[in-house]
Amino acid sequence: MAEVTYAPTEDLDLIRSTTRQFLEEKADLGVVRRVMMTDDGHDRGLWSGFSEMGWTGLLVPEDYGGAGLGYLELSVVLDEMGRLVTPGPFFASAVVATTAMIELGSSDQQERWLPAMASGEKVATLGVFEKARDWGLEHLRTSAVEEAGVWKLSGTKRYVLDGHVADLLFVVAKVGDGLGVFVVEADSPGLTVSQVPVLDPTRRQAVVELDNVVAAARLQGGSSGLARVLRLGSVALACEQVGGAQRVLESTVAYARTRHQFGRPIGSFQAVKHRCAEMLMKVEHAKSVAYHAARVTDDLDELDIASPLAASVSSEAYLWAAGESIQIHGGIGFTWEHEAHLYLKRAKSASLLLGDPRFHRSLLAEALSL
Amino acid sequence: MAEVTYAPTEDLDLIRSTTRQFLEEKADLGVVRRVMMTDDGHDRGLWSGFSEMGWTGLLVPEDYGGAGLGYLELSVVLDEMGRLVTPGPFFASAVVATTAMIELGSSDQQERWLPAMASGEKVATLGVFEKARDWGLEHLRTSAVEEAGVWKLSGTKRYVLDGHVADLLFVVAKVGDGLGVFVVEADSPGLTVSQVPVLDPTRRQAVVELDNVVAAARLQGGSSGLARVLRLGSVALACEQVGGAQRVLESTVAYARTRHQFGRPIGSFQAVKHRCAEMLMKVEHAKSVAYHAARVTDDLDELDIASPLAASVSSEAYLWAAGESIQIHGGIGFTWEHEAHLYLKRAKSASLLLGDPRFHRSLLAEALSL
Amino acid sequence: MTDTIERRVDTVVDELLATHPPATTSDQELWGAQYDLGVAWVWHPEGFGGLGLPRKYQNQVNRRLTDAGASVLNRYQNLLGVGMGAGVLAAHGTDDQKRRWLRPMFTMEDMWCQMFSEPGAGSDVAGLATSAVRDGEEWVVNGQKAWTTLAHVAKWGLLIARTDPSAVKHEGLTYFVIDMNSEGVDVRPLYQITGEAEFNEVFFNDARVPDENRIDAVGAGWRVALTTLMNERVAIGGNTVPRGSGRISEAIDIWRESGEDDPVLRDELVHLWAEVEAARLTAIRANEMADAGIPGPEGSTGKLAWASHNKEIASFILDMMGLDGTLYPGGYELVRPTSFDQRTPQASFLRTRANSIEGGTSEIMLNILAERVLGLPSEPRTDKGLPWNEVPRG
Amino acid sequence: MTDTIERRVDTVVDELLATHPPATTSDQELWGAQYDLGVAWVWHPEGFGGLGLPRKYQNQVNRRLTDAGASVLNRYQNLLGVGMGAGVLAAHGTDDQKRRWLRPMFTMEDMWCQMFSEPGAGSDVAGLATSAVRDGEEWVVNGQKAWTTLAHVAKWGLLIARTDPSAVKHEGLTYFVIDMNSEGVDVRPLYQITGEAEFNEVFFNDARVPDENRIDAVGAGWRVALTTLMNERVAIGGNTVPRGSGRISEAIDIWRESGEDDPVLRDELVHLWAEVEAARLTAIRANEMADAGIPGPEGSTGKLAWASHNKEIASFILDMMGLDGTLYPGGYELVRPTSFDQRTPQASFLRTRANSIEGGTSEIMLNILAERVLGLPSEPRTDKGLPWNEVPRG
Repeated sequence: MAEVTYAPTEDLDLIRSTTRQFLEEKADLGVVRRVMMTDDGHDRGLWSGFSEMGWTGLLVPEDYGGAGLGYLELSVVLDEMGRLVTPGPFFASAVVATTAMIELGSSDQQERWLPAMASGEKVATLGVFEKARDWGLEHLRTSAVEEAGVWKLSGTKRYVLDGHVADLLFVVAKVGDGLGVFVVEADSPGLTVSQVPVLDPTRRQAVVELDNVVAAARLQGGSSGLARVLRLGSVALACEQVGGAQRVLESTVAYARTRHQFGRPIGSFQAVKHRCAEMLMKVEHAKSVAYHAARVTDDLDELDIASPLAASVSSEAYLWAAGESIQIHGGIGFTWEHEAHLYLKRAKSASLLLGDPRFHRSLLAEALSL
Repeated sequence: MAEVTYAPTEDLDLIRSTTRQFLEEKADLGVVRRVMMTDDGHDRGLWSGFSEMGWTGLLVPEDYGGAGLGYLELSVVLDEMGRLVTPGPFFASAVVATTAMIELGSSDQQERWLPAMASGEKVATLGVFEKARDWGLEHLRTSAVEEAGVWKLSGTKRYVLDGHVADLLFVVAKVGDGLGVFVVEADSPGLTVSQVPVLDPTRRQAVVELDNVVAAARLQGGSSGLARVLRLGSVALACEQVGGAQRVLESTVAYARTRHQFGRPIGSFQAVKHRCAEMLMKVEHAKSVAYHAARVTDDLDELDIASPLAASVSSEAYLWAAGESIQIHGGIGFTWEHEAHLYLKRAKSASLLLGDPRFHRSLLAEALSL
Repeated sequence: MTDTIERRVDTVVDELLATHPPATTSDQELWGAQYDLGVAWVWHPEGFGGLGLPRKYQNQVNRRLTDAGASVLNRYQNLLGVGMGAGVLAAHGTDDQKRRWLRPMFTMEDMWCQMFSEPGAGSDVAGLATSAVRDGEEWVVNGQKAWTTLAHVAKWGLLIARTDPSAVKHEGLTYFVIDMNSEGVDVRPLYQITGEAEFNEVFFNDARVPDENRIDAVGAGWRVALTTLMNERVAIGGNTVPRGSGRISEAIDIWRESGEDDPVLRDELVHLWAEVEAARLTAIRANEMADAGIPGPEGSTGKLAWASHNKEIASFILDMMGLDGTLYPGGYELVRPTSFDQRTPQASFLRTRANSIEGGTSEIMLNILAERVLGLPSEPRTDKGLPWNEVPRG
Repeated sequence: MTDTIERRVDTVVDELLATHPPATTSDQELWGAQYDLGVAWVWHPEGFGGLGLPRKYQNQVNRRLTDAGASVLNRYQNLLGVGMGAGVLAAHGTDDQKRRWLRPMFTMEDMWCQMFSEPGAGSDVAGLATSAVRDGEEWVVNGQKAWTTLAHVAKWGLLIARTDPSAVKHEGLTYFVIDMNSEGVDVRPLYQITGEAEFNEVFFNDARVPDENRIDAVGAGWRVALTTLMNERVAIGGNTVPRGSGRISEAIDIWRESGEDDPVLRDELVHLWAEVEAARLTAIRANEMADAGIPGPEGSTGKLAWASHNKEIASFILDMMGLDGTLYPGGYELVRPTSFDQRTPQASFLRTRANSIEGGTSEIMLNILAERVLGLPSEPRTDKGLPWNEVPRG
């Protein structure tokens, strides 16, 4: 494993400060609540703001109109977005789908689709899961058959992040015994996309039904390439989770400092004080694994360890912190008006989206050959 | 399931008070420490005291010189013995081996051996386990072959409770595909019994090697009968565990009330106070499952649930309590002089003797067909 | 002795059922007659819905009525009245007050609510800032209450208000019954993290309560309130249920439906089942001990265990559901729910977060266990003896 | 700049190795020369074993000496002297004291021990009751210390004693260096739950210390002691180790040897591995941040995590070992152990229980994290400003 450094560079600090400033101005929790209650949970104004900031193209090579940056820089943006439970298809499109195209797309395919994705003009998403606990993709049924040089897809993809606002769907389908990833345009005949209500209303999902849909292209690489895309997605999600966890810690500590009971700030009671300290420790641990993973994405072997490590540790830390935050806030933390539930919903949902902690630990066991 | 009542009867209260009085007079922790440091960990004087109290024959039918009582009464005696980590072969002989003979022995066999066991004249033990995590007895190798009407045993039994002081060994051996339980006299040719040092010096173990040893008899029943004996043994152990856990709770709370730090009793700090309250809750839960199990031993189906339930819950509660007790006591609780370690060693050892909590939960899952 | 009482109760119930056959009698009519015959709350004095009998005989009454097809829903649908308010009135009310309120409460002509908590839903009585100022034969109420169920349908509200800010915090409180329809009482839904408004906020803006609606003495409010609080906590957790019922049964159903056989999930599921069963047996044992006159710690352990088990199981259920756990069937709507029986597992995951806060936070429950049961010393109290208006709050 | 220093250090080490070839020089001789040349503690002033250079250059020295086959064991075998005592003397000692004690300390002619804790090993300084009463040019010491390592072999002991019982608890303390062989100093083994006596109890019965052995001013003892305490806590947990080393590696070895493939155990093992790795990466990250001048909470989280992980893993290892976990190879013997490297898993299970007590209990560490890092308010202090002899103790 190559030498890794964790101390933030000036560049990263700059990305963080500009990201935080933009989000606090344009996407504070008031905005989040508004977008959260809209039909499709996608605010085009905000989205074009992301594009102007260069985030939609952050990972995209400069040749295709992107910033040509990597997961290290991305991790900082996601950290800040997690902090404010930023709504919309950023994770689905600018992270997962973009990563898929970069990892699996031919140069022609990248040239054809990446520019529009980088500019934010087209929203893309990856349609991969079908069964509720089949994160290992062992029971996929959606299949692709080649007829006269064109691939036709049939099946049903569930849990497709922001599929209802996607212009491009990258659909995983069985090809014989293997898997393939296919590009499907949202307006293709035979394609039915229906949004489904979700626990975390800041990150929507759709069910995608394909009835003999003609794919615009097949990306390269099968299961292993796809696995790498999912590993990278998990790293990105972990970075987002630690941002949320850090915010939960800060708001909880702030409340514990000021809220009085029995004539004392509740933070002076060890029941609260020690839980805040444990929260700090868990959040620090989560940051460490997430930041580490974001720094080793080019090291295939290390990524196989770092990704599930980050995913399992960050998921548990965030969910625990979000839950304890409500407990420490008491009744007020249980109200719709308070911000606490936004983080609880994000934390629980994120802990399941790409695999629950047990699944990630099973990947880790494999990587460590335990 | 038959109606069960938990409120102690006058009889049970009487058994408890006489047991506690006897043990506090004849086997307080000073005595326990002395016996604990002897070579064989078995104090004959104490043993004959148990016999005079009628405990060695508590489970034995009156026809065979016993008290003819059941697990309900036994549970109270074990509760009190657990409270003072009573050393010696009581559990091995008067509980497990006696239960085996009562459950599996023919009337002739019972008539032949139970009286001496009831009087305490003969110490017996069950030799069942061989591999470290084979609580399910799936990999036993010790075998029995019948030659001219006599059974001969060969193999090695490990983790045999108090085997080094036993006059009678009830040895579990393979008979073809099944299992049989055989009575072996300690002085049989070809038998080698060697004590091995153990984590809990108040309950010793021996390795028993059998080289073509002639068995004095074969008890009835195979795997299923043996399984029932082990279920009952687990119930008994759970009752002993809750006695220890209750004592740990009491000594910890007493210390937290009197020990001062920062000008206050440490029990006034929520870090300590809340842990004591959790200890109370866990101990109460452990009592409930253990007392319940001791009351349903005649209900075969319910026992299959109640026994592993009691074993898993009591084991975890006792071990947790014993550990936290040392933490709350601080440095003094880490010294040899303090009683805390006696309970930690008993708790950890007991949580493994007849199956760890995971094993018992797997039995529970079967019983609940989960 | 017992038998004579049982027979007496049976006779009364026989009469009730004979004169008001459930099949042909409206619930309200039947409940009225039940009250008049003294089998509404058998332990109340005669004339106030009771016969002055031991409390336990009420179970006999309810069992017989249920068997006869009569409704006992008033005990649940008007819980804060029939379940709690009645207790307060019986213990602290004047005969006039009992005469005025108990019967229509029992017949559900009048719904009741309880207004105790205030925003921030504190564990500390010092949090109670709603004031009542005497004005001749009336009291003028100002302030805000929170977490009040049924306030939007209630005719009467049990209200605790601060009548003497200069007294120490427990002593300056007085207990009232307020007409929820009176001027200056504004009930608004309080939306919770599920989007439902199970509770209300109630705002008092110069609302007036006649002094005759005061329960017990001025300044006796805390003592009166304890009567309800205690009933509330015992109500949660303490009651005994059949094995494997409640939330753990949902978990087991979902496990079986899913056809899962992951050993790690199984071990966690069985672990939860075992803990729930241990708590259940503890409740049964404690009730028995209580009947045998041996008081135990169960009251508090039950609520504690119930809260943490509910939270753990609800979260574990979503894990078992995997990606289905990230869905939210029905979506979020800011509404006053009509029923809570059919919550989805996802909604339950959210709702259960409050279990360790409502009816006494788990932290308070641990304090109670440690101090009252184990006799551990209490925290040093910085606010002891301070006049309420000098206690730091916020 | 840095380079010049590095070169200067190299030149000195070259000279040391040239004049005292490790192959043919006794450790003690070499250490003496190392001290005289100022590369014992490079950050000490010249003449006191140092060259007045930044601390980090010591690593360069040690690396080069190790490479050349010279021993640096004095840093470990005389840890409480070379590691802690030297720091105290450097920061608070007089030149005479440094001259007198530093060299023989470094050469291991004199072993050192530290006597801070007292029976009950409290977290509260008020627990320190050992007294020192002035008598002319001497101090008369009475009392008892506990948990002192190496006291039975030490020539000198760092001692904190109470010289003014009427001062508030932190202020009445004074720091001394006491000759462990002097009259009235009695060292006895303190047996722990493994039967080993890793530590000692030290009894003082009118033991006398010349005033010239006093470190810093009368009443400055607490400030001086902090110097050692801080070094101690940073020493534990904070240091960075290779992935999968330490106790978790034992667990993994045992898992592999056992050939176990139980999925439940595997998930728990991986869970522990992940938590340990997260703590390890946190330590690395924190050190980097510290180097980059960004202070972090790691100091305390490291010790906390280290303690709880050690305990969990040690207990889990016995579970993996099943019935072998109930054995205790070697048995219990009340002895002074010679080495701790080869503890059995069962002995480690017992020994690790102290990890969350020694060097600052986990409760204290949580307080520190919450108050110093998160800025949460401290507990109300009932003993604040009280003269020590009026603080409730016991």
